[in-house]
Amino acid sequence: MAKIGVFICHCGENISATVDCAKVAEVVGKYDGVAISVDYKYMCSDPGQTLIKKAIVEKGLTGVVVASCSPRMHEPTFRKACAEAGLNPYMCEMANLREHCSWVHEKSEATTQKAIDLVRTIVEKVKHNQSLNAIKVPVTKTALVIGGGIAGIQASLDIANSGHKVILIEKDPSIGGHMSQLSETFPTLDCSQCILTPRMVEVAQHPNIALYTYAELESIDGFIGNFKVKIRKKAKSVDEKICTGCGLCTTKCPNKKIPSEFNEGLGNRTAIYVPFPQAVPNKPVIDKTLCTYYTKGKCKICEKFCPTHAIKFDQEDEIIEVPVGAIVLATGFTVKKTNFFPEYGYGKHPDIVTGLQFERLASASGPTLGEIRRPSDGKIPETIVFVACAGSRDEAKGIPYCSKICCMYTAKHAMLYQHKVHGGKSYVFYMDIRAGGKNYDEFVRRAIEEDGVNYIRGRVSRVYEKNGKLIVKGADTLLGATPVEIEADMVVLATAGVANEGAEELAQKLHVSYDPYHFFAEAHPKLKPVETNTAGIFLAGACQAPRDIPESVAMASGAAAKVAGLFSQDELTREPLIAVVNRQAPPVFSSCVGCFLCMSACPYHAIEKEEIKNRQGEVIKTVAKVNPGLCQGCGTCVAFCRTKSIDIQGYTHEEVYSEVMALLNDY
Amino acid sequence: MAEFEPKIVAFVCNWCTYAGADLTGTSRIKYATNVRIVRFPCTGRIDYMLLLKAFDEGADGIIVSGCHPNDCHYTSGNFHARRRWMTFRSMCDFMGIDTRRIKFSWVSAAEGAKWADIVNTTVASIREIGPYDEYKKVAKKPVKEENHG
Amino acid sequence: MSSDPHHSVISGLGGEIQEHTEVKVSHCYQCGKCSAGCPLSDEMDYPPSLIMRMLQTGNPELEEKVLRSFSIWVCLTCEMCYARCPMSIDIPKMMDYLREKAIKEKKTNPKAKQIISFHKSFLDSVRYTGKMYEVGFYADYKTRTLKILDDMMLVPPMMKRGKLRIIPEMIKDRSGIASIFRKTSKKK
Amino acid sequence: MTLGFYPGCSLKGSSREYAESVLAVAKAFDIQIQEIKDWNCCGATAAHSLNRELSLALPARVLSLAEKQGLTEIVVPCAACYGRLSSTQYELAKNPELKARVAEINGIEYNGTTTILNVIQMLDKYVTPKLEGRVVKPFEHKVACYYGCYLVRPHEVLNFDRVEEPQSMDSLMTKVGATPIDWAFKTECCGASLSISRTSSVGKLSGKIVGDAFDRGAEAIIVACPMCQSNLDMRRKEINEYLGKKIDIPVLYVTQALGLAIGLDRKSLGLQRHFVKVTV
Amino acid sequence: MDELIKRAKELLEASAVKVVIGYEQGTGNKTRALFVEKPEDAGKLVFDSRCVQNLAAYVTKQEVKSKGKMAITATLPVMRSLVQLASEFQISDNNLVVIGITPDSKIIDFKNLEEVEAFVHQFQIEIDERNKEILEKLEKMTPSERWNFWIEELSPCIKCYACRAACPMCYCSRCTVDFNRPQWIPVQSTELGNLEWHFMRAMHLTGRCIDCDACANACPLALPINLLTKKMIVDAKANFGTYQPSLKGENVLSTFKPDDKENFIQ
Repeated sequence: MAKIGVFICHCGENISATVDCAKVAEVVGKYDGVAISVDYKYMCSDPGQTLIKKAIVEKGLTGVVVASCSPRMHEPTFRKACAEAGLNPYMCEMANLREHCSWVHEKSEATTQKAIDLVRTIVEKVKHNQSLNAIKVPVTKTALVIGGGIAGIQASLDIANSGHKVILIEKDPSIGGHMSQLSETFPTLDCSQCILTPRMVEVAQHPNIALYTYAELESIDGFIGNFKVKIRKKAKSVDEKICTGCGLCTTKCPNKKIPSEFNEGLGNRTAIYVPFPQAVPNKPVIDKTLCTYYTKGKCKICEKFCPTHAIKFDQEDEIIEVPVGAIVLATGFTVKKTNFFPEYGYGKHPDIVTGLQFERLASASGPTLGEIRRPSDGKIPETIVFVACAGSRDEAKGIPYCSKICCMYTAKHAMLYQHKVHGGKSYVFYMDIRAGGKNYDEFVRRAIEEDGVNYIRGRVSRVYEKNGKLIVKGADTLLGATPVEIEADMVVLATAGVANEGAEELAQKLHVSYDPYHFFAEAHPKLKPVETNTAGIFLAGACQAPRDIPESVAMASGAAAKVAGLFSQDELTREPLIAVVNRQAPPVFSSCVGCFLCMSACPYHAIEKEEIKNRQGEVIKTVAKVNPGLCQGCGTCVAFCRTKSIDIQGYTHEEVYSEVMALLNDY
Repeated sequence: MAEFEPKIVAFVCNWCTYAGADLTGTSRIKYATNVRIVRFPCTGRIDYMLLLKAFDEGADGIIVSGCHPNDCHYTSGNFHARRRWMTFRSMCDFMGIDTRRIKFSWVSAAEGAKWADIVNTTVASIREIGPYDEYKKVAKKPVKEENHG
Repeated sequence: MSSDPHHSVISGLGGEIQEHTEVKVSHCYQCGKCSAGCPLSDEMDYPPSLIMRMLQTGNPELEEKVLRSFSIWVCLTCEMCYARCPMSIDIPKMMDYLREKAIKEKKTNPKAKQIISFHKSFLDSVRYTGKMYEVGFYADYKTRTLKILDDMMLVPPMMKRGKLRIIPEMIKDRSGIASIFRKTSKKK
Repeated sequence: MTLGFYPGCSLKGSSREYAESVLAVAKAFDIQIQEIKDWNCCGATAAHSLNRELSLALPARVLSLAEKQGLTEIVVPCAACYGRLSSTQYELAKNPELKARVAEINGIEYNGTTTILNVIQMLDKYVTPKLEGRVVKPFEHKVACYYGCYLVRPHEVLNFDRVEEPQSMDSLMTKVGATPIDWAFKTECCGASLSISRTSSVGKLSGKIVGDAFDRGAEAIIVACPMCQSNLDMRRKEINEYLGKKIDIPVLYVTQALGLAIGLDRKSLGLQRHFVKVTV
Repeated sequence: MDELIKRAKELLEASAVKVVIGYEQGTGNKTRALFVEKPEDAGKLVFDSRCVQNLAAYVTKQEVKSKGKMAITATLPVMRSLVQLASEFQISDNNLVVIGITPDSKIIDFKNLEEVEAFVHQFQIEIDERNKEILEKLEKMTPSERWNFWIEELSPCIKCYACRAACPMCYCSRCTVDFNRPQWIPVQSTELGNLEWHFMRAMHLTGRCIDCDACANACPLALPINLLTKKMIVDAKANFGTYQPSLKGENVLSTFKPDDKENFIQ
């Protein structure tokens, strides 16, 4: 027999001003199953809570109803109090007499009657409540960081420095990402490599970080705190333990004319190569797709010259499986290439380059050692045109969004050009200048005011080559859209930032949702910017949307903080308000018939198939099973189940049913 | 005889509409006392049979409300709910259950005023239509007692 | 939110255009790419993007200017603007609408007289012969524009090269064509 | 199978050599050509400039006639006509009410089932496959293939070749021994319908085109549109005035160049009808 | 028919299956379900226009399943049911062979359920004209008229659950009506109990019913309960597009489109 304690709060006068609390207490006191019903000025105050605790002990209450403010306000408070008095916290419920009654109605009979109804409803619910225990999920305190760009590097370091193990995987032979390709960085113009490379080295040397370059995610399963990931370590054909990174092999490789990815095709590399001098790890890999030995079956010159015999042609991809507790996605982005632009010649003019290519030209470590020379003939361009929004904000090209970083780096490019080429003429075609950010707009103004960059507001309609010049046809929309034609020596397109090739597949692998442009989706646009809708998987940097360096780093630290928070306990405690599929004695086992319609309804892929086997190990029945690690407790599956085999703790069929009954039926 | 006071039951989700109704309170916006709120984790959890039960037990009107599309705390619970409501509603209509008495709405945690408005308009319209005797007659409940005790 | 393609957020002429052509003036964000690529924008009083802007304002005076502009007649409907517009706004279609409206409301730009006469003569020729009978239409155009001498030096060589036929090739179903013209020129 | 043929007005008059060359080539590859009976003018720029309904009704009538004649596929050598007919088919397919209205105006049934080919599509479909061994006099010249507007734009209507720097004509010319140049004005407008009413503009626009072709060493300009041809050819006086120099590279229809390559005689291709003497 | 018998014989002789589900001559001018387990009994099989019972209802029944691998003579509605059942993981190629009978009573062999799916997808599920009219008539009524109509029509129902037994989709081991904590559906055959039972039944069949009318045919009181499911089919088509059982198992209620219509939501 239920023994419910009902505690009516006046909340000072907030409730008692319009609700006759004494009367409520009195009426409710008469309901069967109600062992005690009292009203008090402040239930949430210490004495108030003591009142409840005492009653629990003295009256041996089986359930508690606190009728006061919104449960969204004080449910935790009172449940804690009950727990302290030895009552299962989930046997305590609240009736919302303040927000839903006293504050929204005038003082009247009806208001008090409503209060009584509300309390009665909750009393009936509590009668059907069951004791629940918080779910404990063990946590593997190792994080997987996918992507070794600045975001991945920052996240790895932050997590590692908070004392947890990190596995960082990078698909390329070196970490560093796009930032390592940049010349100077806005708005301070400090050299990108100078600030990045120390971090790269730190990653490599950090005792808590295991770095796997030339490696990719193969598969994943499990859930928050308990992921199992398979990592494919692509064969480098070089034994890292033996290789000293002397680089002799790269000088001897006969295959020297391979366009260098790091230099955006503006320079060459060999088949066995280190992407760039400051690479981490600074050890070569053999590009199997282009190596003469792998393609033609003979060569092996590198092997001949390697002083330490580190070349291993028979090396094969290795797949390792590791348990991790959290995952940070930092796979970054990519930019459209010039061949994306019909009106700019489908990329056939060598002197029309992308912003990233310009970075390489402007970079001291680049193919021109930092001199701005045009790719076609190495001439220094006397006139250069920068085209902003190349592809971005272009619905017709399928990229309606703003790529965010172009305005700033275009200003930087123009500035660098003016600094490096004295007397050079530079034009920037733009539509809007989006320089929101600390010292950003000042930076752009400087380009215009001090460095004499000509900004023209208008979009370039076409670029074509004539007598060694690039004719740029634009219009000046601030001069009544009068046509402007510029004979340039070089054109730089600030091409749109887009999601990586394969971002979609990766997202599907991880059950992370993504937007129409295949950028990964955050769990909440404002309040959960680094979380994904899959618990335990976080986002950092430009894989979520185009981001500049400061933002990527901030996001990375944010994600790292989330991971550290997650790793701060040995066990994840989660509210037990989740769905469960009933189990019964054989031969039924469960009323679930295994139609699995619930599976497609679950937003969290939390419903699994469980095969019930007999002693011979034959499957007798396949029924649904809810993975407590994944279930978030929305209950969509519950409303679906025809056999009512799934129920959700805290909102069970019986609980809500009896609420509705009580609501409409006075005693 | 006193003016007919409709009994309205509201089935709402915890994250948007329940919070929205809280906001109505904190902003001290007044509305009719006729409504009684039942709280669910998500509109996705709301079982349509419960709505029928509410009528069984003598409700004159029902409000069902949750997060706006794309705002669902559980990303897609309300999308599933929406389809279920659509089907449920036309089933009701086809069997002659008075769909004017069931109000579906989206009320976000920020729409305190909207909640008050929904309640008031619903109460007003139900007053207009009168008590749901048609259903009550049928539901004269030998059934009811069993469900208690 | 209305999914109706005709629903317009812009009042006045812009809205009217959207209603009749589904061309959404409001979608233009003034990048000027159309004006930049237009082969004749330098001969226009208002380049295409400026026309769009004027329509966006919903300001009657500016709308009047648009209707009376020379631009809408210089436009060659070469479709270059449309092909390159980042918002896929069908400017040529809009131009057609503006031209038709300008004629209806007798607001055609004086400078456009020849262009319009050309079109009219052309259609008359089609109206009466079912085809564009160059000689006839040419004579007609010249009498309309009093530009008797222009291009006259072209005639003999064209004759010589058999590029002009003296007797028009008549369509058989003349009444059919006539009725098409009648029905389509009815004021709706 | 017989291929429907819609010459359009120009091909009956000022550009009859285009018609002649098209038919000559068709004959050479024994393609059965049948002219649409009692066809009418497509209305061209004039119609859609002044009267939308008319600009749909006229082409629709042509297509209806083709259907009535049982022609499932028609070739429309005039790029302008090709554009008008295609646009009409596209518009009416999109908009049933309009389709009904037009049928009512024309008083003939219209289904819009006809396949409309421009001259290049026709050649690609029926000639190039049989070209093997037919090229007796390779057209060994540097040519500038000029597409103009209506052959490629608007893309979602025609969905032929690519909008910028199209390739189809170039590859066709390569097949007959020519060397297409890479140049900048493939799809710039020649001035089209302003030819007579605003000759000055045409001189300028066509001037830029002929100029660029010449500067890049083209020995001939290849076109697939009577308007382009007459503007670049008949307007050469204005063009040269605009450029301030005398340029005399001829302007050939793609069918004429192809005709020469397979050894058809110049007269049958109407080369004598050009203003700028065809020296190639 | 001979071909059907031949096929059944072969399957049993080769003991490719343990039982063949088909029809046999019943009492009066009726046919009834037959379960052939011995090749020599295959001769009893009949098939003609009278065979309307939806045999798919048997393939989920424990007593039939327990016999071992089944073969079933499947008309179009049966095939549709099978596809739906497969999509709900109730049957699979491992425990079922389908002997198809086309609408023009030709026998076709199916290698697997994919083929069955492909076959049934050639035919749209269309409500027949007669019932269309009835539905329209009902929709024209006022809500109270409809209310009275159904209270009236359903009042004779004695909750014998023949409709449930006949429906291939009602294979649940525990039906909601048999669930009593809480008692969702009043057990007695009161007006309310009947209303709610048939309401829920139709809801549970939304997106799953393939319009075979087995329920109505089975009803001893000939109640027009199939109108409810037909209405659901009409709506599902109108609101969610194509209506076909599919192995992908995307039930209209377990899936959604972000842009589903919501004109009824304030």
